[in-house]
Amino acid sequence: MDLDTLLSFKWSVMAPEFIILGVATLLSVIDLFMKKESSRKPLAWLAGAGVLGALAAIFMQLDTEVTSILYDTYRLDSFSKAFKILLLLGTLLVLVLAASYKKEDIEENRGEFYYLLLSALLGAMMMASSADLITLFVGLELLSLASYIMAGLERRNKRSNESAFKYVVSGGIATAITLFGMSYVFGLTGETNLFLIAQNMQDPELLKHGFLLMFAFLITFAGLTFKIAAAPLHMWAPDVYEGAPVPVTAFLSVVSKTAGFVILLRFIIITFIAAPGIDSESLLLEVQPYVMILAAATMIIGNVTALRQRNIKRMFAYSSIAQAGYILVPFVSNSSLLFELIWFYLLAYLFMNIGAFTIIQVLTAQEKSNDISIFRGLFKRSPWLAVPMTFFLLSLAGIPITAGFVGKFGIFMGALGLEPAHYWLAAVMMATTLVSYVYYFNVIAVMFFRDGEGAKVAVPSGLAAVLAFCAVSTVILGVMPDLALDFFYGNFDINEFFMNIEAVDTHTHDH
Amino acid sequence: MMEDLLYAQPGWMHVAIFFALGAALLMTVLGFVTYAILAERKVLGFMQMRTGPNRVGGRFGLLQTVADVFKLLIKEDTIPKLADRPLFILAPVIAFAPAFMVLATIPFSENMQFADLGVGLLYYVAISGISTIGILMGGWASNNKYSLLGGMRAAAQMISYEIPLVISVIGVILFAGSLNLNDIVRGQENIAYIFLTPIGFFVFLISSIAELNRTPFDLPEAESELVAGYHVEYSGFRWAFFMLTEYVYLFAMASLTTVLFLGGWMPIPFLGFIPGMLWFGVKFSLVVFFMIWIRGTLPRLRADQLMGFAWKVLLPLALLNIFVSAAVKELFL
Amino acid sequence: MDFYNLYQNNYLIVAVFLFLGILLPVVALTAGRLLRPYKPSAEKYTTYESGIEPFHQSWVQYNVRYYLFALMFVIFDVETVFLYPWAVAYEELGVFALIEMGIFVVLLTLGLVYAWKKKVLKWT
Amino acid sequence: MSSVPLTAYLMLALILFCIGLFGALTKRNAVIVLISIELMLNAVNINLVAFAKYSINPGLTGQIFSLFTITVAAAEAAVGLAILIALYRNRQTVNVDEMDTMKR
Amino acid sequence: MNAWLLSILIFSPLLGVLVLMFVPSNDEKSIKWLGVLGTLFPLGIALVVLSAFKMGGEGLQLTEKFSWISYEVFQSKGQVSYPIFYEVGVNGLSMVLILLTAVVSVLAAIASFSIKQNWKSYFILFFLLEMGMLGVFAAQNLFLFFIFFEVTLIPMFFLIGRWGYLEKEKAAYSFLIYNGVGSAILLIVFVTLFMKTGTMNFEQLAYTFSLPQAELNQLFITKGFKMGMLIALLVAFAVKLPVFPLHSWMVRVHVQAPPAIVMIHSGILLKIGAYGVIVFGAGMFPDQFKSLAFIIGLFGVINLLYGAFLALTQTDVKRVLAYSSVSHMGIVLIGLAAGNESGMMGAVFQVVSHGLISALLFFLVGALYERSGSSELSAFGGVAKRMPILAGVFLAGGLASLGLPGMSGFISEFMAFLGLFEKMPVLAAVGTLGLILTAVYVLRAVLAITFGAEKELNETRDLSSSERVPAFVLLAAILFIGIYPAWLSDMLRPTLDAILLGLGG
Repeated sequence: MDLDTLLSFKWSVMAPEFIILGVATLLSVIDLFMKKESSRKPLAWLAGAGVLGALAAIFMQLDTEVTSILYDTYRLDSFSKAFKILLLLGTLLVLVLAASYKKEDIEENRGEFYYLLLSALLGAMMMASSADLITLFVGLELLSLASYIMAGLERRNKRSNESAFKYVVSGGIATAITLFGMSYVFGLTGETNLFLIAQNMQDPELLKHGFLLMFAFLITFAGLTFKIAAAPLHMWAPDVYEGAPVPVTAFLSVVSKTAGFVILLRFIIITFIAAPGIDSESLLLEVQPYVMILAAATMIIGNVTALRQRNIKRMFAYSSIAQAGYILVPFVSNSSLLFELIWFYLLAYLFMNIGAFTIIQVLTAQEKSNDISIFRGLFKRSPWLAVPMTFFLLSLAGIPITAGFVGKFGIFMGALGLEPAHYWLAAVMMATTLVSYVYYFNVIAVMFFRDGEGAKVAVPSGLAAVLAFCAVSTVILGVMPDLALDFFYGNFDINEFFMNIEAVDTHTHDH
Repeated sequence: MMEDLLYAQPGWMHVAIFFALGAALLMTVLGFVTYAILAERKVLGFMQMRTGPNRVGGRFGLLQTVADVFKLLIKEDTIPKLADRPLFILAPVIAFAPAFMVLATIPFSENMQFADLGVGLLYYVAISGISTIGILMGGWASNNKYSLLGGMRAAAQMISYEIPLVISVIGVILFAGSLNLNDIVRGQENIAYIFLTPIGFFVFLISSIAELNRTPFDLPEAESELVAGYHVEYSGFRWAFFMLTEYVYLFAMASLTTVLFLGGWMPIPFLGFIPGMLWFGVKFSLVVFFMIWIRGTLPRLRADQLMGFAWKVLLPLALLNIFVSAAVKELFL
Repeated sequence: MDFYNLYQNNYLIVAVFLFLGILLPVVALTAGRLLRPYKPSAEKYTTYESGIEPFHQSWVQYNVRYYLFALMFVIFDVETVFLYPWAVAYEELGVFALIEMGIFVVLLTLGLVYAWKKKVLKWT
Repeated sequence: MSSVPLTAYLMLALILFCIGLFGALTKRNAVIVLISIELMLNAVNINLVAFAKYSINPGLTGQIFSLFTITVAAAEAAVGLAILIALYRNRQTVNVDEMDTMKR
Repeated sequence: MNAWLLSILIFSPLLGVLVLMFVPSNDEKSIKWLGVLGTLFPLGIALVVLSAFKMGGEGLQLTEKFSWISYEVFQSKGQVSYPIFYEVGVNGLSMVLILLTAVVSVLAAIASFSIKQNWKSYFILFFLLEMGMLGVFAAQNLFLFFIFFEVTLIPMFFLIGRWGYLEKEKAAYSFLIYNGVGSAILLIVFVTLFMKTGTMNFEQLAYTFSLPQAELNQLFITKGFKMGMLIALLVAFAVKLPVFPLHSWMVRVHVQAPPAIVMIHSGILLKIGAYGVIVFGAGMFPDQFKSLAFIIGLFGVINLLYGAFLALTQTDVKRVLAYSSVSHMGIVLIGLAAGNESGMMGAVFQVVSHGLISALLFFLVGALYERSGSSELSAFGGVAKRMPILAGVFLAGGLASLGLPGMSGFISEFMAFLGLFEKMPVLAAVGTLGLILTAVYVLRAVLAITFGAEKELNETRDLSSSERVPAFVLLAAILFIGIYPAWLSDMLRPTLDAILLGLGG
C-alpha cells in the first residue's frame, strides 16, 4: 500500500470523523495548557462547534452513494449516515447538559469531560461506519474506555468512583465475552471483513460446524447486549446510572445505547445473515426464539424492577433497560421495517430521555437528592418544568400524540407484520408497557397530586433550550411522524447496508 | 555438524546435546563473571590510583573472586522469620534464570549461536523483563523497609528505562528489516548501525546501563541510602545469585550491544582474515570496559533526576530516533 | 518440514536453557547446605534495621506514584506491539506506513506531554 | 513431537476463559478481578492466533486482531487500575463486597 | 367550509384551552364562565354539523381525508406502502353520539361550578377530554380512533386523581390500568388488522372482511383469525362498557370522581364501549358476531341482574347509581345480542337515554352531596319538603331510569327486549326479572331520599339557577326522546340498516 493507493481513497467521506478527532485533540491540548482557574466555557463552545460541523458534513454527504475506503474497513452507507446523525445529535444535547452541570469536584477536570465525550462519540461513529471486526472492536473500546472515565469523573465522589469501577469490570467482562465470540466467527470464516465473513458463511464446510456457529452467535450477542443494557448483561446499568454524573448518565442511556444497537445491527445481521444453522436452515431463524426470550426477559426485568425504585436515576436506569427490550423486538422479528423502526424509536428515545434527564439534572442539582420526592408539587412550583416532564414520561410510556407512541406503534407493526406474527412477544411488550404506566404515572402523580414545599426551580438558559427542543420534538414527532420517516425514506436507501462494493478479489491477505 | 542436527527431527538425543552445550556456555559465563568482577575491581583500582586485588593468586589477584565465591559458599544463610519464606527463596532463581536464558539467542559468531530465533530481539526484551519481577519479589519478601524501598525503586527504574531501550532499537530493526539477530548482524556487513543510528545507540547504551542497575543508576542498591537495596536480607549464596544475575546481564547486554550496533562478528574492512569470534570478543570487551569506566567516572544520580531523565529525555529521543532512522533509510539506502 | 524441525529445535534449546537457569541455583544452594554452618539464634533472624529494634510491619501502602509509573509503562510498552511489526515490514509498506506511524507516534507523544503536564513524571 | 491439533488450543483457551470469568465474577479483591478479565482477553488471543494458523480457512488477520486485543486490554487494565486507585483513595478498600454505597 | 367542519368541531375545545392560557389562574369567576363558554362553542358547531347533516342520508357524510403517515415495507411482492390517513366523517350513529357529547359536556361544565380549586387546569383538562370524546366518535380510522381513545384516558386520570374525593388516586389508577388493558388489546388488534389488510379505514376494513373466504386466505385471514380478533375487540370494549367481571374500576370511579366528571364518564365515556362493539364488532365481523350473539346476550342478562342485585344492596346513592349503570349497560348488550332492527335500535336508544339519565342523576347526587357532605342513603330523608324542585327532578330521573313509559328509558328497554324475545325468548324471560329489580332498587333509593322522615342537612337551599339549567335541560331531553323517538330513530336508521344488512337480521 503506497502513496498513490493512499491518495486513491476518497478521504472526504471520513470528514465527520476527522472533524471530531481534530476537535478532540485540539481540546485536549488547549485544556492541557490552559490555566487551572481560567473558565472552560470556550472549550464547551468549541466542542459544540465541532459536533455541529460534523453534523453539517454528514448532511452534505447525504447524497453521496455508498463508498468504502481502506479496504472496506470504513464504509459510508445510508445506515452509517442515518445512525451517525442520531449519535451526533445526542452528543450535542448531552454537551449542553455537561456545560451547565455544576459540581465543585468536576470543575478541575471539566475540560477533560468535553474531549472524553468527543472521543466516545468518535468511537461510536467509527462503529457506525466500519465493516471490519477489528475496527468495530476498536471503535467499541474507544467508546467504552471514554465512558468508563466519564462515569468516574467526580473523583472525590465515592458513588462516582464506584460506578466507574463497576462499569469497568462489567464492561471488561462484556468485551472479553464479545471478543471470544468474535474469535470463533473469525476462526470459522478466516476473515475479519464482515462481507467476506458473510461470503465464507455460505461455505458448505461450515455446515459441519453449525453448533460452533450457534455458540459464536449466542456468546457474541450476549456480549453485545452490554452496551444496550439488555439482559443478560444489564446489571451494571442501575449502579452506574446512579453514581455517574447526570450528563454522563444521559450519554450512556442514549448515545451509548444507540451505538450498541449500531454494532448489534452491523455485526450480527451482516455476519450471520447467510450463516447456516445446526440443521442447515438459516441460523438467524434458528436462534430467534432465544433472542426473543432475551428481549422478553429484558422488558420484564426492566419494567418490573423499576416499580420498586425510589431513586429517580435508578428508576430511569431500569426504564432504559426496558426500552432496550422494546427496541430488541423489531430486531428479533427481523421485519423489513427493521432499520427505520429502530432508527425512529431511537430518535424518539433520544428526545424524550435527554429531555427527562435535563429536568432530573436541574432538580437533583437544586434539591441535592435523587429521591423521587424531589418532584413533589413540581406543577405548582414551576409548571414549565412539570408539563414537559409529563410529555416525556407519557412518551416513554407510549401514550399517543407523543413520539414514543409512534415508535411503539411501529414496533408492533414490525412484530405483527410478518407471517407468522409474533403475538406473544407483542403481548409481553404490551403487558410490560402497562406495568410501566404505573411507575411513569407515579412520577406524574407526584408532580401534580402532591403539593410539595420547596422554591421555584431555576433553569439555566442552555438547559431551557434543550428542554424546549426536546419537548417540541417529542410532540412534533408524535403528531407528524412523517417528518422523520420521510426524511429517512427520502435520504437513506437501506439496501446499501447489504451492498458489498469492495470487490472480493482485491481484498487479499497481502496487506 | 550443528546444521543437520538442527534440521533433524528433534528427540531426546537433541536434548542431551543441547544440555551439554548449554552447560558449556554456562561455565564460560561463570568464568567470565569471575574475571569480569576481578577486572572491574582492577580497573577501578587503577582509575583511583591504587592496585586493586593483589593478594590471592599472584600479584594480579587472579584467584580473588574464586576465593570470594568460596567464602560465600560457606557462609551461613539466614532467612528472617518475618520474611515470606517461599517467595524469599524463589526470588533469586526467578531473577537469575532469565538472565541466562537470554544468552540462548545471541550469535557470538557466524556459526556459534544456540537458538537462531526469528524474533530473537523480541525474545531478549521479553525474557529480560522477567528479572524485574524477581528483584521486586526479593525486595518484598524480605519484609524489610530498606529492601522494600530498594525493590520498588529497582522495579520503577527498570520499567522506566525499558521503554527507551525497547524503542531505541527500532532504528536497527528498520535497517535490518528483521528481528532475527543473525540478520541484523549480516545487515551490518558494510556499515555498523552505530553510524546509522547514533541517537539510538546513545539511548540504548544509557538505558542498558540503567537496566543493569549500575552506577550512575545504581540507586536500588545505593549503599549510602538503602544499605544494600533489595537484597539487604540476603546472605551467602542467595545474595551471590543476585550479584551473579547482574554480571550475567552485563555479559548479555554487552553482547547485545555488540550485535545490534557494533556489527557483531563482522570484521572491520580489510581485516576479514581475523576470525569473527575474535572480532566479537574485541567489540564485546570494549563495551564491558566502557561500562566499568563509566562506573569509575560518574557520580550517582538523584532519584528524581533518574526518572525524569528516562521519561523526559530518553523517551522523546527514542521516538525521534524512529523518524530520523526512517529518514536515513529513505535518503541513503 | 525441515524448517518446522529447526523451529522446534530452537525452542527446545530455549527450554534447555530455562532448565539450566533453574538448575544452577538449586544445585549450588543444595551444595552450599552441605558446606555451610548452621548456628541459629534469635537475633540472626530479626529483620535488619540499622541496628535498632524493627518496629511495625514494613508491608505498607506503596506511594501512589509507583502505580502511576506502572500505568505509564503498561501503555508505552504495549505501543511497541505496533512499532516492531511496522519496523520489520517497513520495506513493503513504504511511505504511507511512515505517515501512519507519524500520526500514531504524535498521539503517543501527546499522551507523554499530558502525563508531563499533569506532573505524573515528577518523582518525589 | 508432531504438530498440536487445533482443538487443544481451543480447549486451553476455553478453560482459561472460564477460569477468568469465574474469577471475575466471584473474587473479592478488585485487583484480582481485573487480572481475571485480562485472563479472559488472553484466552481470546490464544483463540485468534490458533485459528489464524490452523483453522479450516486460515487467515493472517487473526494475528493482527490479537495485536489490537493486546493493546486494548492494556488500555483497559490501565483505566481500571486508575479508577481503582481513585476509589482506594476515597474508600481505603479494594474489596468488591464493600462497594455498596448504592442500594441494590 | 363543510370540508373542514368536522375537524373544526373536533378541535374546537382547544380554543377554550387557548383562551384559558391567558387567564390568571386565581380569577375563579371568569375561568368558570369561560369554561362554560368553551363548551358552548363546540355545541354550537355540533348544531351546525347537525344542520349540514342530511337526515336519513346513506353512509358517511362530511368526510375528510388527508395523508398522514406512510411506512414503506419491502416484501416478497416488492415495496408495499402502508399508509395511515387522517380520516373523519359522521353517520347517523356517530352524529347522535356527538350531539350527546356536546350537550352533556356543556351541562357538566355548568355542574363543574362546584369545583373548589385549580379551576384553570381543571377546565384545560376538561376541554382536552371533550376533544378526545368528539374525536372518538368522528374518527373513521383505527389509528385516529385509538389516538382519541387514549386522549380521553389521560385527562380523565388527572381529573379523577386531582379533583376527586377521598380515595381519588386509587380510583384514578384503577381507571388507568383497566382502561390501559383495554386499549392495549385494542392496539394489538388494530395493528394486526392494519398489517393484514394494509388499511385502517373502517369501511375498507368492513369491505375487506366481507370478501369471500377464498380471497381472504391469500391475506392469511382465516375464520379463526376473524373470530380471535372479534373476541379480543369485545373483551377490550367490555372493559370500557363495563361488562360483569371487569366492572369494579367503574364503580370506584363513579364513587370517587367529582360529579361533573362522573356525568361525563357515565354519560359518554361508557358509551364508547357500546359504540365500539357496534362499529367494530357488529360492523366488521357480522358472521362471527352472530355466532357469538347468545354469549353476548348471556353476559347482557348477567350484567342486568348482577347490577340490579348489587344496586339493591347498596347504602350509598352513588354506588346504587353506579351499579344501575352496570345493569343498564346490560340492556345495551341484550339489544346488540338480539341483532335485529328493534334490538339494535333499542341498544342505541339505551346508549343515548342512559347517557342523559345517568348524567341527570349523578348531577343531582352531586348537588345533594354538596348540601349534606354525604351520599349515604341514611343521611337523607324528606328532601321533598325543603327542596321540592330537586326532589321532583330526582324522582323524575328515577322514574326515567326504571323505564316509565313516556320517558326515554322505556323506549330503549322495550325495544331491546322486544328484539331479544324474537331471537332467544328464554334468555329474555330471565332478563325481564332485571326490569322488576330495577324498579325496586330505583324506587327504594329515590323514595328513601325524597320522602320519609326528614333528616337534618347542613344546608337546605333548593336547586340554584345555575343548577337548574342542566337539570331541566336533561329532563327535557329525556322526555323529548321518550315522547318523540322517531326523530332519533330516523337519524339512526340508515346506519343501523347498513349494519343489520351485514348481520342479515
